[in-house]
Amino acid sequence: MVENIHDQSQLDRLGQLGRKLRREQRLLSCFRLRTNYDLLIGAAVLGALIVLAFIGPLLSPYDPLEMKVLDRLKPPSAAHWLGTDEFGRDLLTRVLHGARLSLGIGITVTLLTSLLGLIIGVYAAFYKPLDHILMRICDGLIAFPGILLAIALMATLGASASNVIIALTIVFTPSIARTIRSTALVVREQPYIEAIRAQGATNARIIWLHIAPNALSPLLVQAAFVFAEAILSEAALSFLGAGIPAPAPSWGNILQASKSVISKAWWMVTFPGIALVLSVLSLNMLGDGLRDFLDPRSKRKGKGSRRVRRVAP
Amino acid sequence: NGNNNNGGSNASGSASPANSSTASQPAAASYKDSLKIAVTAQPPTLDSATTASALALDIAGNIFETLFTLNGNYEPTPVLAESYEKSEDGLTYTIKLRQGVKFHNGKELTSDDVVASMNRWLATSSRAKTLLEEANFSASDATTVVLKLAKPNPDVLVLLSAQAAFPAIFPKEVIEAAPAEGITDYIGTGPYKLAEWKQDQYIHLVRNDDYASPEGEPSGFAGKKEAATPNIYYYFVPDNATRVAGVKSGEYDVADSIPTENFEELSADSNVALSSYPGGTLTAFLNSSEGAFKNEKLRQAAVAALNDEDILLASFANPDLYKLDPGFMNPDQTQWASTAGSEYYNQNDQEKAKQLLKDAGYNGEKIVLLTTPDYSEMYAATLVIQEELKQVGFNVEVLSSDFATFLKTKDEHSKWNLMVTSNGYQLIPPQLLAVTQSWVGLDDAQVKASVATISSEADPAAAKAEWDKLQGYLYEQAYSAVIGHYNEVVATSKKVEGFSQFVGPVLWNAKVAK
Amino acid sequence: MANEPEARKPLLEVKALSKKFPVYGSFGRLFGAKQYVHAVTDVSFTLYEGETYGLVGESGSGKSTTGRTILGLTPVTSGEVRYRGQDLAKLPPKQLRKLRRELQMVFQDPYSSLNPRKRIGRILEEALVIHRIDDRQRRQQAVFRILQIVGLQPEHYFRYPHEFSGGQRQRLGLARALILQPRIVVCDEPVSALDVSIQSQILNMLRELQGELGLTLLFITHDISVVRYISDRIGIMYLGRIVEEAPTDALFANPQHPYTKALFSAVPRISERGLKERTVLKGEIPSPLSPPSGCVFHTRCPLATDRCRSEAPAWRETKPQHHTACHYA
Amino acid sequence: MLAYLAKRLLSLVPVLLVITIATFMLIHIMPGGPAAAILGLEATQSDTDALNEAMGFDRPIAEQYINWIGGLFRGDLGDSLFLHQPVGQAISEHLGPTFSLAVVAEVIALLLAIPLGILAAYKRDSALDQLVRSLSLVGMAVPGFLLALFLMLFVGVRLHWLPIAGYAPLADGVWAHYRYLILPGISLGTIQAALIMRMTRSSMLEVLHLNFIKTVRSKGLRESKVLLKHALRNAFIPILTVIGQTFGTLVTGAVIIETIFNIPGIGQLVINSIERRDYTVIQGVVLTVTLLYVLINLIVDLLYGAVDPRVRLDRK
Amino acid sequence: MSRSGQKDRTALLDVRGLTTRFATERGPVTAVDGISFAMEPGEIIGIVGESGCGKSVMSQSIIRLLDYTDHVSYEGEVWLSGEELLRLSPSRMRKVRGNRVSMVFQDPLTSLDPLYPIGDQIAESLRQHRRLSRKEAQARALELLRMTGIPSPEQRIKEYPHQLSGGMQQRVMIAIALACEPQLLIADEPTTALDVTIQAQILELIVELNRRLGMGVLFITHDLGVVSEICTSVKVMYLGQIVEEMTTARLFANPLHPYTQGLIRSIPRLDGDRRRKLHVIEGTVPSLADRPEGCKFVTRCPYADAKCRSEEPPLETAEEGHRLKCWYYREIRSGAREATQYGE
Ligand SMILES: Nc1ncnc2c1ncn2[C@@H]1O[C@H](COP(=O)(O)OP(=O)(O)OP(=O)(O)O)[C@@H](O)[C@H]1O
Ligand SMILES: Nc1ncnc2c1ncn2[C@@H]1O[C@H](COP(=O)(O)OP(=O)(O)OP(=O)(O)O)[C@@H](O)[C@H]1O
Ligand SMILES: [Mg+2]
Ligand SMILES: [Mg+2]
Repeated sequence: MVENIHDQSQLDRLGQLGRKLRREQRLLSCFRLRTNYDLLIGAAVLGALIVLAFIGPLLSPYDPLEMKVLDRLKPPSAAHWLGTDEFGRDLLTRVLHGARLSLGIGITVTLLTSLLGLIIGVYAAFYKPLDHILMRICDGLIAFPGILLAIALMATLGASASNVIIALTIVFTPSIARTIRSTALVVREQPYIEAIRAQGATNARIIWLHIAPNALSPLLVQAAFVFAEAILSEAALSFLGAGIPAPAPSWGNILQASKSVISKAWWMVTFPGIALVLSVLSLNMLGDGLRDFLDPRSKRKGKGSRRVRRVAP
Repeated sequence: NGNNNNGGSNASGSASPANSSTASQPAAASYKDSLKIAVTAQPPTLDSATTASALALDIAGNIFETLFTLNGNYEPTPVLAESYEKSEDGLTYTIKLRQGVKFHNGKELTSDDVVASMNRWLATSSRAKTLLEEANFSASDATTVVLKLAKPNPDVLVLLSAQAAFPAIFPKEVIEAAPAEGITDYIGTGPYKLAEWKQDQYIHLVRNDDYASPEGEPSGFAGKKEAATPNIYYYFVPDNATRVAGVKSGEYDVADSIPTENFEELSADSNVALSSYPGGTLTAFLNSSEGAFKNEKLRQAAVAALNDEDILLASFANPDLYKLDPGFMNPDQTQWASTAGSEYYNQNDQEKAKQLLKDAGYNGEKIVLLTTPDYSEMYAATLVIQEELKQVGFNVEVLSSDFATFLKTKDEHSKWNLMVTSNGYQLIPPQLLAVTQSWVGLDDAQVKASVATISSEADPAAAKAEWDKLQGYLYEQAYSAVIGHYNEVVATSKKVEGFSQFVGPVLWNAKVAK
Repeated sequence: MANEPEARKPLLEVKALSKKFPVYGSFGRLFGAKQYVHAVTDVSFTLYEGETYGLVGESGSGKSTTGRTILGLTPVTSGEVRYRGQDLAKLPPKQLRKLRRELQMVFQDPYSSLNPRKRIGRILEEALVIHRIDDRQRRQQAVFRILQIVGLQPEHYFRYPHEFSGGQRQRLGLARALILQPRIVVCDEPVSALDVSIQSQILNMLRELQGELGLTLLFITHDISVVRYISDRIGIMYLGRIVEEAPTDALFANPQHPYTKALFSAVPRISERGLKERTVLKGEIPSPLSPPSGCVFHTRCPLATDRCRSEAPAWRETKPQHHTACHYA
Repeated sequence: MLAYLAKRLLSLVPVLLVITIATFMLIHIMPGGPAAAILGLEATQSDTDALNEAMGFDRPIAEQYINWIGGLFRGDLGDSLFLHQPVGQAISEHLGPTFSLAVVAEVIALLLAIPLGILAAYKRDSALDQLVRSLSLVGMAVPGFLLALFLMLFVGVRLHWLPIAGYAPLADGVWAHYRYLILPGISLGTIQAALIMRMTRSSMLEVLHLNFIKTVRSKGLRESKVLLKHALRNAFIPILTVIGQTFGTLVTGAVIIETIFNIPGIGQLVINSIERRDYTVIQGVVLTVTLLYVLINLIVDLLYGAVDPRVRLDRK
Repeated sequence: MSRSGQKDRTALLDVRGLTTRFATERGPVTAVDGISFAMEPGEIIGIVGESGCGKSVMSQSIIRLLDYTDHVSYEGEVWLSGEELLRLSPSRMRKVRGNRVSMVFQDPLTSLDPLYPIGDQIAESLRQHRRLSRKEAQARALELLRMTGIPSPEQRIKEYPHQLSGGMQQRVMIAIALACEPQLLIADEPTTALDVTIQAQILELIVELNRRLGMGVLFITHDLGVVSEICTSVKVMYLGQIVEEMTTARLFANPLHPYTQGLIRSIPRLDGDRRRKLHVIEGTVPSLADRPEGCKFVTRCPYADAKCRSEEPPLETAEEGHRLKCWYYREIRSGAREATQYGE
């Protein structure tokens, strides 16, 4: 019986079986996905926004930068669905272009912070001396309120989209790193890490193939929040005049401009405001949904192993 | 805004003239005992000799007084002075002081105080340094001071009355005790005393009960000052929307620097009265010292492309609030108003611009427009200009940064090519930034010669002729181009009486009905 | 099972092994450790080739720590662990990693010792990958083989750990330890998380495999009936020390240390008589932070005297192959 | 206890070192300088240079830093370059409004969040729970400044119920003080409420699954007691953490709201100081704000001890 | 002992056809399936069974602790001294809990509120049910602690759970349970988390208290050894059902159900032959979601046939006080039925 495992047909059969099992697994997660409304709605709204951001401007007959000063601050109409802004530019076109910038900044910041946070967090958790240095720096950065840090950085670096990204990355990375570190510290103490060490694995292998993947699920959830936060912070920075410089449209920029005409041109604050709220809302929902999706407790209803004996005091 | 609002010599520019009603005098009880005015920022200091901040000077004007000041017709009028005599050669002015004036600390004003204050002003104020070189005050007796000039200057009294960095009279001891950064002991002779300066919140002024007012019908900054309301609060409210909402809701009685966006909205508000006064010019400065705009043809192309009407509309929102006029000086000021170079003004000629670009062999070099979002009109104008220059084929980029960085970058001429700023009016052409070399590095022999002629020419007509020539030359060379003239708007609650404005709000005769 | 004493070949010798864990005070690591947890103190024993050595003790007595230090998963404080003459503690990390092939461990909690995100096939294969054994296909075959050996199906290759029952997971833990064909396997409470009816399956299997593969086992448990069933020799641990050691039958026939006696008598015994007479130990196990002076057991020992309080008993052979650390054994 | 405090303060030293050095570098790399900001748009270069020299900004950065640190040890944060007062005084004056605002916002947030969070957890998956969850999602998605603008327009300008901006110290009377803080308090409090509500709900849910809740119920206690006395207190540490964090960010960074409502707080001070390049104030504020943040965390940690005996004193 | 057929008013506890279901994502699962039994005052009844067989759910259903869990439904009746508990209003039910029936749980550390001193936790139910003042309640708590044999109780009473060792924590749990002198104590695996030497102390305490106070004890465990030491009678559970019940003596002398037999034989015994292979019950317990039809033990039973697979055996009385669920126990006892699937 042991022998016939070695023949090729047997291996093929097992290969097929593996495929089948994997398919089942996929179906199962599909099912869990289908009932996860937060995740579905969040992803759908966000997806729609992203699609709009990238194809919307192509369909618009207006240039987001072209000014028709005589048409300034016109309410929504057939020609300008969302009205015009204080330079007579088409608001819809600008909101759509703004989505590119705002979402683009969100995505870039999220990717950068996740990557940096992961590296810092995992290594800090694994190597004690490094931990002290890295965490002191993170503490320092966390203690200094984010928006102020960003403003100071923007004042130093000068206003531009890439500097906004740099500033926000610096602001968000420490807390991500901390989260990753705290999960990684837990993971590091898990018996399966000791088990793999007992097999003779090297540190790099342990860190990247075992600790990092297991520290990833809180990261995914947090990434959605960072995404949302980044969009909000970009808006806040622009609102304070320290964000993306005009004329490039970002939601924050448009809102900042709308502030002085708020009682005259309600559309200038309403539409970008809705876009902003909608995207942040969908991201938060996505984050919540993701957490539920990744939470093993939501799939294993029963109890884990039992009779774990009391640990000595 | 941080611009300085020097008045011209003519008051007819106000859209809604000063309402100086002192006629009805209801019982004192029916007026509030304090007046609240919202201004845009905290002034850096109240020491008028060291700052050009209009805000500082507006506030300081309540506390300090000068020998002369401008009346509603922009004519120098004595305040602490009683009379003066000018010598034949125009080099000596003998000024008699008014009697019985007391400082807030109770000390009587003497010629020593005046000499100390005026000489300090000559030494510290950058205007005085350049326009009244080597002048000197001395006391001839306790109530008389003598001003000696190195060379004759037709505008001496105007300069002494100037609002920018005005020569306030401090007690001598205060000046002697003052640290290098400036006076911090704010003791003057004005109708109000400084009661409290709550940093970043407000300045509280209280009535000076011992005030000895000059006589005469109130006009401009001159005439009788009553200190009608016992307390004045200057609140620092940087956010435009907040100032507007504040005056609408009655939180503030007066709101300064109303954003032009809100003009219509506030005109429609039955609780609010609006008034405006000539604020200054919006001017485009082209950097001729370095970079692409060293090339005169490119500069001319840029100026040819400007549609000033659009720029002004975008910057000031309402046609009532700006005026198209090529003059660098206040168009209401008969002495200097000029339309020379008007063929280069508001050209909006894209064909010409494109042609000039071609002639200049423009190869798509990047043109950088320097601006700061901290001044919305400069910012808006820059964005429109960017768009207009793009239309004719310039490759334009906006370099925008916070004000402090802007100031720094402005002096680095290699980093930018064009900048728009809003500037308060000057009294005489040599004060114009457009002819000042240190401003944007303009280095042109002809300009320098013209300026020298104007400042030493005794004959007003000849000086004017020289100025016409110079203004035309600035346009022709496209060193700078006026975009237009704008008004500053002040909103007051309808309950405010006796409020007037000249080149800034005048509060000492104002009161607020309950 | 136990070979004749003369024929026994020592495979692993533990000599005066001690392990202390520092406990830091309010200033953290800054001013050094405040106190030490004396998890293992002066433990010595020998594993002979092919035998099963049972280590018994109550919670916190240092059984797991002993096992982990022996395998170099946590550095020793003092003492030595000699495997075929080499002192493992002094080996450079790289060589130690190589030696891991021969020294494996089965963990107490089978679920948490399996990476929840990996399929079983990958988990089992990983050991082979680490030691660069065979190519991909052969590794897969090796996994099928080992699955079969521990009584699982090839189908299980593609499953995740959470899709197994407790008993199956314990088999997986065993499979992972055995796939490298080790010589020594440390089993840390491999059945204590299982139900009785499953426990017997694993115990039987373990015994069979040991016979077939010629393994040497260090079997750690707190369950006295289990250890009696599986071991050739038994060491009784109390508060980080081995207080008694003897071949299984000898120990059960004639326990000599008072703690061993109390331990045996405390075990609920299946009988028809109801509550039986027994020595119930009074008091609690002392804290390993400050173990009692003298004999560590004196605080609970019904026979303790002044001597026990002051003088630590020597480790002596009271009968052939029967060692005890008690003044009065 | 004392040892614990000492330890916390000691561990602060490297953090502060990192922060002060970083700020020092940062502000000196910032283009522009205080002199230009003081002198204004039309000042000449030579004026600016002269002022810079007078203020000592022409010397090497390291020297300036050491001077500053030296002052620090004497309890002297230096004088503001722009405000006519010592930095310490400027900060303490600006701290009051911020603190008041933070307290109002936090109280609003707590009154809203804790009861709703508890109910949502208790009635899990009910309509109420759904509502609370949606509210908290929306609360987190609406940026404070939008809410602030809306409140200002609607409640302040349209309805005239409350002043739209400004600040009066407590000395002017309780109502005078708080009427200025209600709208900004709501703008700030909403987001905090959303966060706290979320945390209360999830933390309560977790605790309600714990074993001892069964014990408590098996004693026959009323549900209100089970929830408030036992579950809430056990759920409180993560809630407290969030409260601490949100309060920390309120005290140190209500920048936008302070700007909109013109509250002369720390946030405005920093923004203005950055604009003015008021170096000494920026440094002073950074230091204070960091200390405050740490202090708040310390207080929260001490409160942990009050809530949970297991973390009392210096147990790690 | 009463037959579950008639209601016996003298019985302390009479459970009749108790069924507990949970609604889960994958549909309803039956965790306790038609359990009936009765117990007299002063009795110690043992309930044994493997993990997940429904011991805890059954015991918690009796005092309706699961009311607060999502989507639980009960069927059947639970009579406590003549009062039917499943139909009591929540507030009346609260008067039963901790007062007439109390519980001790498996893991003492997690079963005590970590934030209150143990004295308060003991006093809490006294204040609830006996309306004692703070002082009185504390005094009584002290007495209770002393009764459970905790050394220096005056000092311990102010301590928090984490300051106590596991054995002491379990004593505190017992003190809480005994506070209002209940008629019935349900002990759900009270010694599983403890070391043997400590376990022995706790068992001794429970037996002693049972003798002194005369309360009924429902003792739940998976450890047959423990049962044999303290219980008068025992019920063996498998997949939500009682498959066999009898006196303790018979359990080891004469088990009839194949599951019970397998269980007893698979335990390594201290007095058995350690060189023999252990008996094994093959297979694993099926999950609640796919409980077999017919006899629940069918998937692991060596004697099962088609009948077992399709029809569920009734709880039959084999002898006085010995009932079990098996179609073929007579044949198995007499050796007439051979193992069909698994040999030994
Ligand atoms: N990493 C560690 N740091 C500090 N103390 C530790 C550490 N590991 C174990 N200890 C302590 O060492 C002592 C012995 O622990 P060990 O896990 O070896 O006991 P054990 O006999 O295996 O107990 P159990 O039966 O509960 O598994 C205990 O007091 C434990 O708290
Ligand atoms: N709230 C619930 N929802 C759904 N299923 C549940 C719930 N509570 C318990 N169960 C299921 O009911 C079954 C019986 O559980 P129970 O806790 O009574 O087992 P047990 O016999 O006490 O086991 P153990 O010995 O592990 O304590 C288990 O399969 C469990 O998964
Ligand atoms: Mg262990
Ligand atoms: Mg249970």
